[in-house]
Amino acid sequence: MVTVIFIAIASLIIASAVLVVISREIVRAALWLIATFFAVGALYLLLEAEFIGVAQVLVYVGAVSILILFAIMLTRQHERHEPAWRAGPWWIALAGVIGLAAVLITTIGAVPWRLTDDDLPVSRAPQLGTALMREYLLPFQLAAIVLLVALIGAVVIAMEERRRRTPTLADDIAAQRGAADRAEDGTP
Amino acid sequence: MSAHESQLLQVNIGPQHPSTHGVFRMEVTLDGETVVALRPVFGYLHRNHEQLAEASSYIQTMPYTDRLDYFNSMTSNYGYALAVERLAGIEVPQRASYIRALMSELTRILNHATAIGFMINDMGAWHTALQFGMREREKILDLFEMASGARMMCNYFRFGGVVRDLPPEFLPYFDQLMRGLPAFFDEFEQLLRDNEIIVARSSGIGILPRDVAAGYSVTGPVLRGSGVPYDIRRAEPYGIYGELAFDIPVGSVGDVYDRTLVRFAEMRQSYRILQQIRERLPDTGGGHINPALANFGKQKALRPPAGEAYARVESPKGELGFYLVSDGSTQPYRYKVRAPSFINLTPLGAMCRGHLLADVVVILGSIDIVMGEVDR
Amino acid sequence: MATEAQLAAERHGVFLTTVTRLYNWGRRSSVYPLSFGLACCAIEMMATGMARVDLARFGAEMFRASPRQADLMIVAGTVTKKMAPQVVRLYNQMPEPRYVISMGACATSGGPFRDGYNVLRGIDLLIPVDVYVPGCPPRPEALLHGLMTLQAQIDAQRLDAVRWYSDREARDHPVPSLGRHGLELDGQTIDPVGGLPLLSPLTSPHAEEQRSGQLEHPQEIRLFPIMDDTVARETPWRARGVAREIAADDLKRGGAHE
Amino acid sequence: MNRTIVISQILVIEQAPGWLVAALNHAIIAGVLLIGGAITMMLQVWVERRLIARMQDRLGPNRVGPEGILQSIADGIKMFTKEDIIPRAADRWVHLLAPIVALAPIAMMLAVLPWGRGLVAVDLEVGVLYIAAVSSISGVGLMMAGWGSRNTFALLGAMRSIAQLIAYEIPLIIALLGIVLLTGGMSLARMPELQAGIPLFGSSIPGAPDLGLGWFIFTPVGLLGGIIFFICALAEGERTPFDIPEADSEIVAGYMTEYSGMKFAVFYIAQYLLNFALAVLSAVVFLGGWQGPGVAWLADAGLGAAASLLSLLWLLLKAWGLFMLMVVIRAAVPRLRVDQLMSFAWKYLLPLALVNVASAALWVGLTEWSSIEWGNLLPVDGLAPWQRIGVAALVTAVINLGATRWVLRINRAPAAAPVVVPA
Amino acid sequence: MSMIDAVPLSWVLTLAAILFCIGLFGVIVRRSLIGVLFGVELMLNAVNINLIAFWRYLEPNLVAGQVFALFIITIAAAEAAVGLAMVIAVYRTRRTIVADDMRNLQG
Repeated sequence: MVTVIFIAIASLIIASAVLVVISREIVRAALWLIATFFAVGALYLLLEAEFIGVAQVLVYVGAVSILILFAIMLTRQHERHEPAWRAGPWWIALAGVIGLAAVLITTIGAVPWRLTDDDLPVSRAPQLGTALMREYLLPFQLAAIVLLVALIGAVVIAMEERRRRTPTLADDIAAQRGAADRAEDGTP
Repeated sequence: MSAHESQLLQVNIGPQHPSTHGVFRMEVTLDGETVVALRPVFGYLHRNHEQLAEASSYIQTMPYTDRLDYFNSMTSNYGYALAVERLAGIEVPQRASYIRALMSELTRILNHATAIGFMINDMGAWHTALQFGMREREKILDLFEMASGARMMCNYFRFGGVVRDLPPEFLPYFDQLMRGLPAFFDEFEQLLRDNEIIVARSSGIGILPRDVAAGYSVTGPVLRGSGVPYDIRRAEPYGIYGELAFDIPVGSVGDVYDRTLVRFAEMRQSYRILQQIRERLPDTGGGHINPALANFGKQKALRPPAGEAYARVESPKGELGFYLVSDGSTQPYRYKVRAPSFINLTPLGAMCRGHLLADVVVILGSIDIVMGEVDR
Repeated sequence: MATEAQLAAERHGVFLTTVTRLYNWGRRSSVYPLSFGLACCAIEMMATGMARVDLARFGAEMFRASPRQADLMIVAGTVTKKMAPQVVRLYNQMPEPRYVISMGACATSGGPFRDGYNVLRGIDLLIPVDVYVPGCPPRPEALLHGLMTLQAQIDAQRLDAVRWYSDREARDHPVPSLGRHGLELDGQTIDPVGGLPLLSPLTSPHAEEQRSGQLEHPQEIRLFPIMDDTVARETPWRARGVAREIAADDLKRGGAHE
Repeated sequence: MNRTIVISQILVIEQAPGWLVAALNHAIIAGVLLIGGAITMMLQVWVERRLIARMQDRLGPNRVGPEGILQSIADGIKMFTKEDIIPRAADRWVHLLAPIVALAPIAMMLAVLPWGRGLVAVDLEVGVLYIAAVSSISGVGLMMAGWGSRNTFALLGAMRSIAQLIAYEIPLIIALLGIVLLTGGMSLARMPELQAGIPLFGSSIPGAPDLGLGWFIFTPVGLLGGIIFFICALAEGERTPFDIPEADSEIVAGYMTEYSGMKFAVFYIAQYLLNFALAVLSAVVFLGGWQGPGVAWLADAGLGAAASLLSLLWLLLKAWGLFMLMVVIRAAVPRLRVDQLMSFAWKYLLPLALVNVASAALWVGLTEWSSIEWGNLLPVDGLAPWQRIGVAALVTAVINLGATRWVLRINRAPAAAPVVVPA
Repeated sequence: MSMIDAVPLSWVLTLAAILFCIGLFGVIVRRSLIGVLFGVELMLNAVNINLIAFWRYLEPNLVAGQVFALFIITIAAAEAAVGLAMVIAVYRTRRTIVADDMRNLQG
C-alpha cells in the first residue's frame, strides 16, 4: 500500500518537475512548480515528518509560489510566450545532467546504508521546538536575521521610486502655489 | 517609448459597468492601480432630445424634458416652462409658483438622498444606504403621483402654471412626510457621516479646488462643495425663491466628502424651504395656472413672438438652462439645453488623475450624473 | 406551478415531467438579472429591488455584474444605435438558458424617442425578447408582473423541447456595428433612418429564431420626416419614400395633435 | 488521550483487512463532513440573503419552500444546468482547474476542526500550522482563475486578492501564535479542552464549578488576539469591508468574472465554506470551541453521547453567531480601498499582533513560572494559581490596552492632518 | 505500516537525485531569470528530501535532519524573495528578464 503511494507521489514529483523545466509558458511552469512543491510536501508526510510537510506547504505553496506568480504578473511575463526558452546547446546540458544522474544513482546503490531499528519518537513537534531553542538557538537566531535582512533587502531592491507617482490635481495646484511663493520670496 | 509608459495598462470601464450610472464609458490608463489618465466617452444614450424638440410644438417637448434628468423631472419641467414663459411673456400666478417651488424642493431631497445612496453603493456597501434613500424617494413619488398622476415622468408643469391644482389629500400626506423627514435626515447622517470607512474613502479624494472648479464652470453641489456659494436660486431668483429664507451650504476642501456634506446640508435647507411654503401655501392667491392658458388647446397653439430666451433653474445637479429661439411658429427654431451633468463631468479626468481605480467610481458617484442629461 | 398539461402527463407516469418540473422550478426560482441599466427605466428597475416591491422574494435580487453569471437581461431604457452592439454582445456573453425582458416603451419599440435618428426601434430587432413590459417607465409592480410572466413561461417549457442542450452548435447572435447610416451587419444597413429592419422580429424563445434575411423594401430609400425638409409634416402620407407603415403611424400622431 | 470516536469500532468487521476498515472509516468521515459542509453552505446563503433583507426593510427570498429555505437548492439546480462557457482566449485547463484548486483546500480545513467533545476527524499535532498552510493554497486557485481567464478585470481581481491574502495571513498567524503559547501546543483538538472552567480563571480555582466558560476571549491576550483574528478572517474570507478582490462596483466580479454555471457555483461554495470554516476556527480558538455550560455536567453524569451532542450545538451556535456578525457587517459598511486595506494590515494589525505575542509570553511566564533554573526572578512564586492568573491578567491587560492606544494614536496623527487646501 | 519497511532508502535517494538533476538542467537551459529560479527551487527541494530521508531512515532520534530541512526552507524563502525582487528591479530598468541579455551588471 505504502509502496504504491510512494510510487504515485514520486512519479508526480518527477513528471511535474520535468514539466516545470520544459514548459514554454512561464505561468504554466510556475503552476507545475506548485504541484511539485505540493507533492514533496506529501512525501514528507509519508516520511512522518508532519511539521516539515506542513511547513513545506505553508512556505513553498503559500508564500514562495505566490511570490513567483506575483513577480510574473508584475514583469508581464504572462503576456508573452518564450519562443526560444532554451539556451543554445541544450543537448549538451541534457547529456551532462543524465551523466550526473547516472553517477549519483550508482553511488546510492553502492553505499551500504546502516538502517536503524530505533522507534520514531511519539511527539515530534515539541522535540523539534526544544531543539531549536536549545542546541540550535544560534542558527535559529541567524535564520531570523537572514529573513529580516532578506525582507528589508527585497523591499529596498523592489521599491518603486517616489517620482513615478502620478500627481493629483490638488498636488499640482499646491506645487504651482509653492513655486509661485518661492518666486515671490526669492526675487529681491 | 520610455520604460514607464510601457508598464501602463489600458482598462475600459463601461458602457456596461455596475457603477457608471448608466451607459457611460471611461477609458482609464492605469499604472498599477493608479490612474494616469482618464478619458470619458459618452453618447451611448443620445436620444436626439434637441432635434425632437425642434420638430415638435412647444408643449410637446414638456414630456421630453421629464426624460432629460429622470430623477428630477419636476425641475427639468420647471426650467423649460420658465424659458417658454420668458419667451412668450406669460405671467404665472402666485399659487402656481408656490406649487412649483414645493415640487422642486421635494425633488431636491429625492435626488440627494438617492445620489448619496448610489455613491455609498459605489464604495461597496451592499445597497443598505441606497435603501434608505430609495425609501424616502418612494414616499415623495407617492406625492408626485397624487399631484400629477405619474411617479417618475410627471409632466406636471404647463406654461403659466401647473397642469392641475394639488388634490385635497395631498397636504395631509405632505404633512406626514414632513414629520418624518427630520428623523430621516438624522438617521441618514448618523449612519453615513461619521462612518470611519466612508470618511476614509471620501476625504481627500477627488479634490476640485475652488478656482479650478469655477474654471470648468461646474455648478451645483460640486461647485458648492469646492467652496463657491453659487446658487441660481440666490444668484438669479426665479419664481418665489426671492421671498424664501435659506442658506447656501458650502464645503471647504472640495473633496468627495465635502460634496456629500453639502448634499446633506442642502436636504435640510430644502426642508426649511418646504416648511415656509407649507405655511404660506393656503393663503396664496391666483389659481394653479394662468387663466389665459388654462385650456390645453391654447397651450398647444402657443406661438411665441420671434426672439430668444434663456432661463435657468437650480436643478439638484446644478444649473439647468434652456435656450430657445422662436421664429414665430408653433415650433421652436432652436432649442438648446445646458445640462449640469454634462458640464460637471468635464473635470472628471482631472479629478481622477493620481487616484486609485477604486476612487474613480466614488468620484464619479460624487459628481452625481445622469446619462439622459449628459447625452440628451 | 406546474401547468395542467404537466399534471396530466405526470398522472400517466411520465418520469421526464418530474425532472422537467424540478428543472423548471430551479430555473424559475433563481433568476439572476444582469445589473445593467440603460436609461430612465433602470431607476425603476432598482426601485423594484428595493423595499416596497421586493424583487428578492422571488429569489431574483442577485444582480450580477458579470454577464457570465446572469440569467436575465432586463433591457431597461432606450437602446441607441451606439449602444445596440454592446447590448447584443452582452446577450451573447450570457450562458444559456437566458431570458430577456424588454422593459418600457423605448426598449420595446423606441418609445417616445422612436423618431430619433439614433434610436433603435425596439431591442427585439436584434435579440429575442421573452417578456415585454409596457410603460414609460413601467411601475415597479409592472416589472414584477413581467418577472412573474417570465416564470410562467419557464413553467410551460419542457426539458425535451428546450432549444439549449441540443446538438446544434451554439451560435452567437450577429453583432451589428455602427456604420455611416446606422447599424450595419455584414456591410448592409439593417435599420436605416425611418426604415424597417432587415431582421424580422425575433419572437419568443420556443419559436425557432432565424434571420429572415429579407429586406421588406430593399431598394427604397427611406427618409425620416424630421430630417428631410421635402417631407411636409402636415401631410406625411404624401411623403415620397416613406414606408407606408411609418406614414400611417405618423398620420395617427398628426391627427392627435390637431 | 484520544477521545475521537473511531467509526471502525462501530463497524467492526472481523474478517475485513485493516486497510479496508481504515479506508471505510475515512470515507464515512469525509462524506459526513462534505455533506454537512454542503448543507451548511446552502443555509449560509439563505441566512445571508434573509438577514441582509431584514436590515434593508425587505423580506428576502420567501417563495421557495417554507420561508424560502429551499432557495439555495433552486440556485444550485439552476447553476448546475447552465451553459458552461470557456472563453476562446482562456487557458482551457487552468480555467477548469482553478475552482477546484480554490475549493479543495477549504474542504481539507474541515477535517482538523474539532466539531464537538470527542468529535474530531483528524487530531493533527500541528493543526494550527496545517490550517494556515492549507488556507494559503486557495490563493493559487484564485491566481489561476485570474490568469486563466485572460480578462483584465479577472487579473486585477486575482492580484488584489493575493496582495490581500499575503497581508492578512501574517497577523492572522501571529494572532493564533499567542494562543499557541497559552496552550503550549498546536493541536486544535486540545484547544477547547483547555477552555473549561469559569471566565478568566479557567479551572484554576479549586472547587469552582466547571461551567465551560474559560474561553480565551475573556483573557486580555485572547481578547486582542480574537479581535485581530476576526478582522483577518474577514479579509481572508473576502467579506466586506475587505471584499475588494470582487468589488463589483470597480472590477465587475474580480477573478470570477469569466466563470459561469457550475464553475461559478464552485467558487461561490468555496467562499462560503471558507467563511464558515474561519468562523468555526475563531470559535474553537477564542470562544471555547465546543465548551459551554452543561457539557462537563453531562459528561460527568456519564452521558457521553449527550455531552457530545450538546457540545456540537454550542460550537454551531458560536460559529453561526460569528457568521451572522459577518453578514451584519457586510450589510452595514462599505469596503476599504486597496492601499487603506494594506496599511491597516501592516500598520495596525501586525504591531498589535506582535505585542499580543509578547503579552502571551508574559502570561505564560507569570502563570506557569515554577522553574528554579534562573533563580527567583518573578515575584509570583508564593501565589496560588488563580492569584497568578489575576496578576497576569492585570499586567497583560495594561500592556495590550497601552499598545492599542499607542498604535491608534501614532497612526491617526498624520491622517488627521489637514488636507492640502489649494485656495 | 510505515514507510521504512515498505520503501528502501535508495529509492527515496534516487528520487532526490533525479529531482536534483532536473533542477540543474532547468538552471542551465532556462533563459529567463524566473525560470532559473525555478530550477534552483527544485534543487533545494531535492536536498531537503535527502535530509528528511536520512533523518527518518538512519537517525530518527536526532532532530538535526528536520532542523536542517527547516533552515533550508527558511533560506529558500529568503532567496526567493530577494531573487524575485532583483528580477523586478532588473525588469524595471531593462524591460527584460532574459539572462543572456544581461551582459554587464551596471545599472
